[in-house]
Amino acid sequence: MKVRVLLFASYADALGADSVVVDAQDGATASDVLALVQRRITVPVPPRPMVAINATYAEGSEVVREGDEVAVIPPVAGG
Amino acid sequence: MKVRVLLFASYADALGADSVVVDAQDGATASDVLALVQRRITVPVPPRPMVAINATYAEGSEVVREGDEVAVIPPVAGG
Amino acid sequence: MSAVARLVDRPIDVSALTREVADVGCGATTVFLGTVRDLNDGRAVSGIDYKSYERMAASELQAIADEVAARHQGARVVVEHRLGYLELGDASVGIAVAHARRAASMDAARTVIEEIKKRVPIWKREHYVDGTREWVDPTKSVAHPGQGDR
Amino acid sequence: MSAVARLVDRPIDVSALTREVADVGCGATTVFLGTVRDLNDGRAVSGIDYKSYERMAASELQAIADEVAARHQGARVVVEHRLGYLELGDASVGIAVAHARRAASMDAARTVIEEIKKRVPIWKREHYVDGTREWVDPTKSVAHPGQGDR
Repeated sequence: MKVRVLLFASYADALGADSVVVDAQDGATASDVLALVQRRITVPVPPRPMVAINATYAEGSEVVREGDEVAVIPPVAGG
Repeated sequence: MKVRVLLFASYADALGADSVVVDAQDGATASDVLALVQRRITVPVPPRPMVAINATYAEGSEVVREGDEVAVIPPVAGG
Repeated sequence: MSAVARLVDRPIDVSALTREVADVGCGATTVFLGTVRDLNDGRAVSGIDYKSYERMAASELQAIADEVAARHQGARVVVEHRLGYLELGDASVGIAVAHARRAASMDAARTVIEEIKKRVPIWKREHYVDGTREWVDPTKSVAHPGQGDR
Repeated sequence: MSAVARLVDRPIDVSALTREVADVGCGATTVFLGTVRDLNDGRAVSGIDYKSYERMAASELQAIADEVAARHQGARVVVEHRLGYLELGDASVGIAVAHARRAASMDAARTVIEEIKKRVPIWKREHYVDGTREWVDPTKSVAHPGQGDR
Protein backbone atom coordinates (compact mmCIF):
# COMPACT_ATOMS: atom_id res chain seq x y z
CA MET A 1 0.00 0.00 0.00
CA LYS A 2 1.02 3.60 -0.57
CA VAL A 3 1.43 5.55 2.68
CA ARG A 4 1.90 9.30 2.77
CA VAL A 5 4.20 10.31 5.61
CA LEU A 6 4.46 13.86 6.98
CA LEU A 7 7.94 15.17 7.72
CA PHE A 8 9.00 18.11 9.86
CA ALA A 9 11.99 20.21 10.81
CA SER A 10 15.36 18.63 10.01
CA TYR A 11 13.66 15.63 8.42
CA ALA A 12 11.71 17.77 5.99
CA ASP A 13 14.87 19.78 5.19
CA ALA A 14 16.90 16.61 4.64
CA LEU A 15 14.37 15.31 2.17
CA GLY A 16 13.57 18.69 0.66
CA ALA A 17 9.86 18.03 1.11
CA ASP A 18 7.35 18.02 3.92
CA SER A 19 5.86 14.69 2.99
CA VAL A 20 6.87 11.53 1.20
CA VAL A 21 4.94 8.57 -0.15
CA VAL A 22 6.40 5.18 0.69
CA ASP A 23 5.40 1.78 -0.58
CA ALA A 24 4.69 -0.35 2.48
CA GLN A 25 3.51 -3.93 2.70
CA ASP A 26 0.04 -4.61 4.06
CA GLY A 27 0.35 -5.06 7.81
CA ALA A 28 3.43 -2.79 7.99
CA THR A 29 4.04 -1.29 11.40
CA ALA A 30 4.96 2.26 12.39
CA SER A 31 8.59 1.10 12.68
CA ASP A 32 8.49 -0.43 9.21
CA VAL A 33 7.21 2.83 7.73
CA LEU A 34 9.83 4.82 9.62
CA ALA A 35 12.56 2.58 8.24
CA LEU A 36 11.30 3.14 4.71
CA VAL A 37 11.35 6.90 5.23
CA GLN A 38 14.83 6.86 6.76
CA ARG A 39 16.17 5.01 3.72
CA ARG A 40 15.27 8.11 1.69
CA ILE A 41 17.13 10.48 3.98
CA THR A 42 20.85 10.28 3.44
CA VAL A 43 22.10 13.34 5.33
CA PRO A 44 22.54 13.41 9.11
CA VAL A 45 19.36 14.36 10.97
CA PRO A 46 18.56 14.35 14.69
CA PRO A 47 18.18 10.82 15.97
CA ARG A 48 15.39 8.96 17.68
CA PRO A 49 12.29 10.20 15.88
CA MET A 50 8.89 9.06 17.08
CA VAL A 51 6.03 8.18 14.81
CA ALA A 52 2.48 9.46 15.07
CA ILE A 53 -0.51 7.85 13.43
CA ASN A 54 -3.50 10.13 12.94
CA ALA A 55 -1.94 12.81 15.14
CA THR A 56 -1.35 10.49 18.11
CA TYR A 57 1.99 9.02 19.19
CA ALA A 58 2.23 5.40 18.09
CA GLU A 59 4.22 2.45 19.39
CA GLY A 60 6.63 1.04 16.84
CA SER A 61 4.57 -2.13 16.72
CA GLU A 62 1.35 -0.38 15.79
CA VAL A 63 0.00 -1.40 12.40
CA VAL A 64 -0.46 1.29 9.74
CA ARG A 65 -3.64 1.19 7.69
CA GLU A 66 -4.28 2.62 4.27
CA GLY A 67 -5.41 6.26 4.56
CA ASP A 68 -3.77 6.79 7.96
CA GLU A 69 -2.00 10.12 8.48
CA VAL A 70 1.48 8.99 9.43
CA ALA A 71 4.05 11.49 10.68
CA VAL A 72 7.70 11.30 11.67
CA ILE A 73 8.22 13.33 14.84
CA PRO A 74 11.83 14.42 15.37
CA PRO A 75 12.79 15.27 18.97
CA VAL A 76 10.41 18.07 19.90
CA ALA A 77 11.72 21.48 20.92
CA GLY A 78 8.67 23.50 21.87
CA GLY A 79 8.29 25.76 24.86
CA MET B 1 14.25 52.99 81.36
CA LYS B 2 11.16 53.88 79.36
CA VAL B 3 10.80 51.81 76.19
CA ARG B 4 8.24 52.59 73.50
CA VAL B 5 6.93 49.41 71.90
CA LEU B 6 5.09 49.31 68.58
CA LEU B 7 2.01 47.10 68.38
CA PHE B 8 0.22 45.77 65.32
CA ALA B 9 -2.91 43.94 64.22
CA SER B 10 -4.71 42.07 67.02
CA TYR B 11 -2.20 43.35 69.59
CA ALA B 12 -2.89 46.97 68.71
CA ASP B 13 -6.64 46.31 68.75
CA ALA B 14 -6.44 44.56 72.13
CA LEU B 15 -4.63 47.50 73.66
CA GLY B 16 -6.58 50.14 71.73
CA ALA B 17 -3.32 51.78 70.69
CA ASP B 18 -0.53 51.14 68.20
CA SER B 19 2.23 51.71 70.72
CA VAL B 20 2.76 51.52 74.46
CA VAL B 21 5.49 52.78 76.77
CA VAL B 22 6.71 50.25 79.32
CA ASP B 23 9.05 50.76 82.25
CA ALA B 24 11.86 48.24 81.82
CA GLN B 25 14.92 47.68 83.98
CA ASP B 26 18.31 48.50 82.51
CA GLY B 27 19.62 45.38 80.81
CA ALA B 28 16.09 44.13 80.04
CA THR B 29 15.90 41.66 77.17
CA ALA B 30 13.45 41.46 74.28
CA SER B 31 11.58 38.75 76.23
CA ASP B 32 11.39 40.94 79.32
CA VAL B 33 9.90 43.79 77.31
CA LEU B 34 7.44 41.44 75.63
CA ALA B 35 6.30 40.16 79.04
CA LEU B 36 5.71 43.74 80.20
CA VAL B 37 3.61 44.45 77.12
CA GLN B 38 1.60 41.24 77.47
CA ARG B 39 0.70 42.17 81.05
CA ARG B 40 -1.17 45.16 79.60
CA ILE B 41 -3.16 43.07 77.16
CA THR B 42 -5.93 41.21 78.90
CA VAL B 43 -8.05 39.98 75.98
CA PRO B 44 -7.13 36.92 73.89
CA VAL B 45 -4.75 37.72 71.03
CA PRO B 46 -2.93 35.42 68.62
CA PRO B 47 -0.13 33.59 70.37
CA ARG B 48 3.60 33.39 69.84
CA PRO B 49 4.54 36.94 68.89
CA MET B 50 8.10 37.71 67.88
CA VAL B 51 9.96 40.82 68.86
CA ALA B 52 11.87 43.13 66.54
CA ILE B 53 14.46 45.63 67.66
CA ASN B 54 15.12 48.44 65.22
CA ALA B 55 13.14 46.70 62.48
CA THR B 56 15.08 43.42 62.72
CA TYR B 57 13.87 40.19 64.32
CA ALA B 58 15.49 39.77 67.72
CA GLU B 59 16.22 36.72 69.86
CA GLY B 60 14.45 36.79 73.22
CA SER B 61 17.80 37.12 74.93
CA GLU B 62 18.80 40.27 73.06
CA VAL B 63 19.26 43.28 75.32
CA VAL B 64 17.10 46.35 74.67
CA ARG B 65 18.79 49.73 74.83
CA GLU B 66 17.24 53.11 75.50
CA GLY B 67 16.02 54.65 72.27
CA ASP B 68 15.63 51.31 70.45
CA GLU B 69 12.54 50.88 68.29
CA VAL B 70 10.99 47.76 69.77
CA ALA B 71 8.04 46.07 68.06
CA VAL B 72 5.84 43.12 68.90
CA ILE B 73 5.31 41.07 65.75
CA PRO B 74 2.19 38.86 65.86
CA PRO B 75 2.19 35.86 63.50
CA VAL B 76 2.57 37.43 60.08
CA ALA B 77 -0.08 36.93 57.39
CA GLY B 78 1.26 38.62 54.28
CA GLY B 79 1.20 37.32 50.75
CA MET C 1 21.53 40.11 39.44
CA SER C 2 18.79 42.57 40.11
CA ALA C 3 16.36 42.62 43.02
CA VAL C 4 13.61 45.16 43.59
CA ALA C 5 11.00 45.16 46.36
CA ARG C 6 8.14 47.60 46.84
CA LEU C 7 5.22 48.15 49.17
CA VAL C 8 2.45 49.76 47.15
CA ASP C 9 -1.03 51.14 47.70
CA ARG C 10 -2.24 50.82 44.12
CA PRO C 11 -3.18 47.85 41.92
CA ILE C 12 -0.44 45.42 40.97
CA ASP C 13 0.17 45.40 37.20
CA VAL C 14 1.30 41.99 36.02
CA SER C 15 2.37 43.32 32.61
CA ALA C 16 4.53 46.01 34.19
CA LEU C 17 6.21 43.48 36.49
CA THR C 18 6.91 41.20 33.54
CA ARG C 19 8.41 44.03 31.51
CA GLU C 20 10.50 45.15 34.46
CA VAL C 21 12.33 41.82 34.75
CA ALA C 22 12.53 41.14 31.01
CA ASP C 23 16.01 40.67 29.57
CA VAL C 24 17.24 38.99 26.40
CA GLY C 25 19.60 36.89 28.51
CA CYS C 26 16.59 35.35 30.27
CA GLY C 27 14.65 32.53 28.64
CA ALA C 28 12.09 32.11 31.39
CA THR C 29 9.89 34.38 33.46
CA THR C 30 7.69 33.20 36.30
CA VAL C 31 5.04 35.47 37.76
CA PHE C 32 3.13 34.72 40.92
CA LEU C 33 0.05 36.64 41.99
CA GLY C 34 -1.73 36.23 45.31
CA THR C 35 -5.33 37.39 45.11
CA VAL C 36 -8.18 37.88 47.54
CA ARG C 37 -10.44 34.81 47.66
CA ASP C 38 -14.13 34.81 48.39
CA LEU C 39 -13.79 32.07 51.00
CA ASN C 40 -11.34 31.37 53.83
CA ASP C 41 -11.69 28.74 56.53
CA GLY C 42 -15.24 28.21 55.33
CA ARG C 43 -16.27 31.85 55.83
CA ALA C 44 -17.52 34.12 53.04
CA VAL C 45 -15.03 36.97 52.65
CA SER C 46 -15.94 40.36 51.19
CA GLY C 47 -12.47 41.96 51.28
CA ILE C 48 -9.18 42.10 53.16
CA ASP C 49 -7.41 44.99 54.82
CA TYR C 50 -3.61 44.64 54.70
CA LYS C 51 -1.55 46.44 57.33
CA SER C 52 2.19 46.39 57.88
CA TYR C 53 5.03 47.49 60.07
CA GLU C 54 6.08 49.43 57.03
CA ARG C 55 9.72 50.16 57.74
CA MET C 56 10.47 46.55 58.61
CA ALA C 57 8.20 45.07 55.92
CA ALA C 58 10.09 47.05 53.28
CA SER C 59 13.47 45.86 54.53
CA GLU C 60 12.42 42.21 54.94
CA LEU C 61 10.87 42.20 51.47
CA GLN C 62 14.05 43.64 50.00
CA ALA C 63 16.17 41.11 51.93
CA ILE C 64 14.11 38.26 50.48
CA ALA C 65 14.50 39.59 46.93
CA ASP C 66 18.24 40.02 47.47
CA GLU C 67 18.71 36.54 48.93
CA VAL C 68 16.78 34.86 46.14
CA ALA C 69 18.58 36.82 43.42
CA ALA C 70 21.94 35.93 45.00
CA ARG C 71 21.04 32.23 45.19
CA HIS C 72 20.12 32.02 41.48
CA GLN C 73 22.89 33.64 39.48
CA GLY C 74 21.60 36.12 36.94
CA ALA C 75 18.08 36.19 38.37
CA ARG C 76 16.05 39.36 37.96
CA VAL C 77 13.53 39.65 40.78
CA VAL C 78 10.76 42.15 41.37
CA VAL C 79 8.28 41.82 44.20
CA GLU C 80 5.41 44.10 45.15
CA HIS C 81 3.13 43.78 48.15
CA ARG C 82 0.01 45.89 48.24
CA LEU C 83 -1.32 47.43 51.47
CA GLY C 84 -4.73 48.81 52.36
CA TYR C 85 -8.22 47.52 51.65
CA LEU C 86 -8.48 45.02 48.78
CA GLU C 87 -11.62 43.75 47.13
CA LEU C 88 -12.25 40.17 46.02
CA GLY C 89 -9.94 39.24 43.16
CA ASP C 90 -7.48 42.07 43.82
CA ALA C 91 -3.82 41.03 43.90
CA SER C 92 -2.14 41.51 47.27
CA VAL C 93 1.27 40.32 46.12
CA GLY C 94 2.98 40.14 42.74
CA ILE C 95 6.31 38.44 42.12
CA ALA C 96 8.18 38.26 38.81
CA VAL C 97 11.44 36.41 38.32
CA ALA C 98 13.30 36.19 35.03
CA HIS C 99 16.24 33.83 34.64
CA ALA C 100 18.15 32.09 31.89
CA ARG C 101 16.51 28.80 32.90
CA ARG C 102 12.99 27.90 33.82
CA ALA C 103 13.70 25.78 36.90
CA ALA C 104 15.60 28.61 38.57
CA SER C 105 12.92 31.15 37.67
CA MET C 106 10.17 28.95 39.13
CA ASP C 107 12.11 27.96 42.24
CA ALA C 108 13.00 31.58 42.91
CA ALA C 109 9.40 32.81 42.60
CA ARG C 110 8.25 30.08 44.95
CA THR C 111 10.92 30.90 47.52
CA VAL C 112 9.92 34.57 47.48
CA ILE C 113 6.27 33.86 48.32
CA GLU C 114 7.16 31.24 50.95
CA GLU C 115 9.57 33.62 52.65
CA ILE C 116 7.05 36.47 52.56
CA LYS C 117 4.57 34.29 54.40
CA LYS C 118 7.16 33.41 57.03
CA ARG C 119 8.76 36.70 57.86
CA VAL C 120 7.42 39.91 56.33
CA PRO C 121 5.52 41.85 59.02
CA ILE C 122 2.23 42.25 57.20
CA TRP C 123 -1.13 41.33 58.68
CA LYS C 124 -4.53 40.99 57.16
CA ARG C 125 -7.94 41.64 58.62
CA GLU C 126 -10.59 39.76 56.74
CA HIS C 127 -13.95 41.41 56.27
CA TYR C 128 -16.74 38.86 56.07
CA VAL C 129 -19.99 38.99 54.18
CA ASP C 130 -21.83 38.78 57.53
CA GLY C 131 -20.36 42.17 58.52
CA THR C 132 -17.74 40.89 60.99
CA ARG C 133 -13.96 41.31 60.71
CA GLU C 134 -11.08 39.33 62.04
CA TRP C 135 -7.28 39.42 62.01
CA VAL C 136 -6.04 36.29 60.32
CA ASP C 137 -3.80 34.09 62.44
CA PRO C 138 -2.03 31.69 60.09
CA THR C 139 -0.69 29.66 63.00
CA LYS C 140 -4.26 28.40 63.46
CA SER C 141 -4.85 27.25 59.90
CA VAL C 142 -3.00 23.94 60.44
CA ALA C 143 -6.22 22.73 62.01
CA HIS C 144 -8.04 23.17 58.69
CA PRO C 145 -5.72 21.65 56.10
CA GLY C 146 -8.43 21.69 53.47
CA GLN C 147 -9.56 25.24 53.99
CA GLY C 148 -6.71 27.24 55.47
CA ASP C 149 -4.72 30.12 54.14
CA ARG C 150 -3.98 30.16 50.42
CA MET D 1 -12.06 23.00 36.15
CA SER D 2 -11.26 24.84 33.00
CA ALA D 3 -8.55 24.16 30.47
CA VAL D 4 -7.85 26.14 27.31
CA ALA D 5 -4.99 25.61 24.83
CA ARG D 6 -4.19 27.70 21.79
CA LEU D 7 -1.59 27.87 19.06
CA VAL D 8 -1.21 31.51 18.07
CA ASP D 9 0.70 33.58 15.55
CA ARG D 10 0.55 36.88 17.45
CA PRO D 11 2.26 38.17 20.60
CA ILE D 12 1.37 36.50 23.89
CA ASP D 13 -0.34 38.93 26.27
CA VAL D 14 0.46 38.10 29.88
CA SER D 15 -2.27 40.41 31.20
CA ALA D 16 -4.90 38.79 29.05
CA LEU D 17 -3.85 35.29 30.16
CA THR D 18 -4.01 36.37 33.80
CA ARG D 19 -7.48 37.85 33.36
CA GLU D 20 -8.67 34.76 31.54
CA VAL D 21 -7.92 32.45 34.48
CA ALA D 22 -8.93 34.92 37.20
CA ASP D 23 -11.68 33.78 39.56
CA VAL D 24 -12.66 34.90 43.06
CA GLY D 25 -12.42 31.29 44.21
CA CYS D 26 -8.73 31.28 43.31
CA GLY D 27 -6.19 32.81 45.68
CA ALA D 28 -3.12 32.14 43.56
CA THR D 29 -2.17 32.60 39.93
CA THR D 30 1.10 31.42 38.43
CA VAL D 31 2.18 32.60 35.01
CA PHE D 32 5.10 31.16 33.10
CA LEU D 33 6.58 32.76 30.01
CA GLY D 34 9.22 31.22 27.80
CA THR D 35 11.11 33.87 25.84
CA VAL D 36 13.74 33.89 23.11
CA ARG D 37 17.24 34.22 24.60
CA ASP D 38 20.20 35.87 22.92
CA LEU D 39 22.44 32.89 23.58
CA ASN D 40 22.03 29.12 23.29
CA ASP D 41 24.76 26.52 23.61
CA GLY D 42 27.26 29.36 23.49
CA ARG D 43 26.02 30.71 20.14
CA ALA D 44 24.65 34.21 19.62
CA VAL D 45 21.01 33.89 18.56
CA SER D 46 19.17 36.54 16.55
CA GLY D 47 15.72 34.92 16.47
CA ILE D 48 13.88 31.61 16.42
CA ASP D 49 11.44 30.19 13.91
CA TYR D 50 8.83 27.93 15.52
CA LYS D 51 7.15 25.30 13.37
CA SER D 52 4.64 22.66 14.34
CA TYR D 53 2.67 19.66 13.22
CA GLU D 54 -0.28 21.89 13.87
CA ARG D 55 -3.13 19.43 14.12
CA MET D 56 -1.24 17.24 16.59
CA ALA D 57 0.38 20.13 18.48
CA ALA D 58 -3.07 21.58 19.16
CA SER D 59 -4.42 18.28 20.45
CA GLU D 60 -1.35 17.50 22.59
CA LEU D 61 -1.40 21.00 24.08
CA GLN D 62 -5.09 20.63 24.91
CA ALA D 63 -4.47 17.18 26.39
CA ILE D 64 -1.77 18.61 28.67
CA ALA D 65 -4.05 21.42 29.85
CA ASP D 66 -6.86 18.93 30.48
CA GLU D 67 -4.64 16.51 32.39
CA VAL D 68 -3.18 19.21 34.61
CA ALA D 69 -6.58 20.76 35.31
CA ALA D 70 -7.97 17.34 36.21
CA ARG D 71 -5.07 16.59 38.56
CA HIS D 72 -5.52 19.83 40.52
CA GLN D 73 -9.18 20.16 41.43
CA GLY D 74 -10.58 23.58 40.60
CA ALA D 75 -7.57 24.64 38.53
CA ARG D 76 -8.10 27.12 35.72
CA VAL D 77 -5.49 26.59 33.02
CA VAL D 78 -4.73 28.56 29.87
CA VAL D 79 -1.76 27.82 27.66
CA GLU D 80 -0.69 29.51 24.45
CA HIS D 81 2.19 28.54 22.19
CA ARG D 82 3.25 30.96 19.51
CA LEU D 83 4.41 29.82 16.06
CA GLY D 84 6.38 31.60 13.37
CA TYR D 85 9.45 33.80 13.56
CA LEU D 86 10.15 35.33 16.98
CA GLU D 87 12.63 38.05 17.83
CA LEU D 88 14.84 38.15 20.91
CA GLY D 89 12.72 38.63 24.02
CA ASP D 90 9.48 37.52 22.37
CA ALA D 91 7.45 34.99 24.33
CA SER D 92 7.07 31.62 22.62
CA VAL D 93 4.90 30.08 25.32
CA GLY D 94 2.60 31.52 27.96
CA ILE D 95 0.96 29.50 30.71
CA ALA D 96 -1.40 30.80 33.37
CA VAL D 97 -2.87 28.68 36.15
CA ALA D 98 -5.20 29.96 38.84
CA HIS D 99 -6.07 27.78 41.81
CA ALA D 100 -7.39 28.16 45.33
CA ARG D 101 -3.90 27.38 46.66
CA ARG D 102 -0.47 28.51 45.61
CA ALA D 103 1.31 25.15 45.66
CA ALA D 104 -1.20 23.64 43.23
CA SER D 105 -1.04 26.67 40.95
CA MET D 106 2.76 26.55 40.81
CA ASP D 107 2.99 22.78 40.42
CA ALA D 108 0.42 22.86 37.64
CA ALA D 109 2.21 25.60 35.68
CA ARG D 110 5.47 23.69 35.97
CA THR D 111 3.92 20.45 34.79
CA VAL D 112 2.45 22.19 31.74
CA ILE D 113 5.82 23.50 30.56
CA GLU D 114 7.62 20.22 31.30
CA GLU D 115 5.02 18.26 29.34
CA ILE D 116 5.14 20.70 26.43
CA LYS D 117 8.86 20.12 26.17
CA LYS D 118 8.39 16.36 26.20
CA ARG D 119 5.56 15.80 23.79
CA VAL D 120 4.13 18.71 21.82
CA PRO D 121 5.29 18.44 18.19
CA ILE D 122 6.84 21.87 17.84
CA TRP D 123 10.34 22.49 16.53
CA LYS D 124 12.51 25.53 16.51
CA ARG D 125 15.11 26.67 14.03
CA GLU D 126 17.51 29.06 15.63
CA HIS D 127 18.83 31.92 13.53
CA TYR D 128 22.31 32.93 14.61
CA VAL D 129 23.95 36.31 14.48
CA ASP D 130 26.56 34.83 12.11
CA GLY D 131 23.82 34.24 9.52
CA THR D 132 23.50 30.48 9.92
CA ARG D 133 20.39 28.57 11.05
CA GLU D 134 19.92 25.27 12.76
CA TRP D 135 17.09 23.07 13.97
CA VAL D 136 17.44 22.64 17.71
CA ASP D 137 17.84 19.07 18.89
CA PRO D 138 17.16 19.02 22.63
CA THR D 139 18.36 15.43 22.91
CA LYS D 140 21.87 16.81 22.41
CA SER D 141 21.77 19.41 25.15
CA VAL D 142 22.48 16.87 27.90
CA ALA D 143 26.11 17.22 26.88
CA HIS D 144 26.08 20.93 27.81
CA PRO D 145 24.36 21.03 31.19
CA GLY D 146 25.44 24.61 31.76
CA GLN D 147 24.40 25.94 28.39
CA GLY D 148 21.63 23.76 27.03
CA ASP D 149 18.03 24.48 26.32
CA ARG D 150 16.25 26.91 28.62
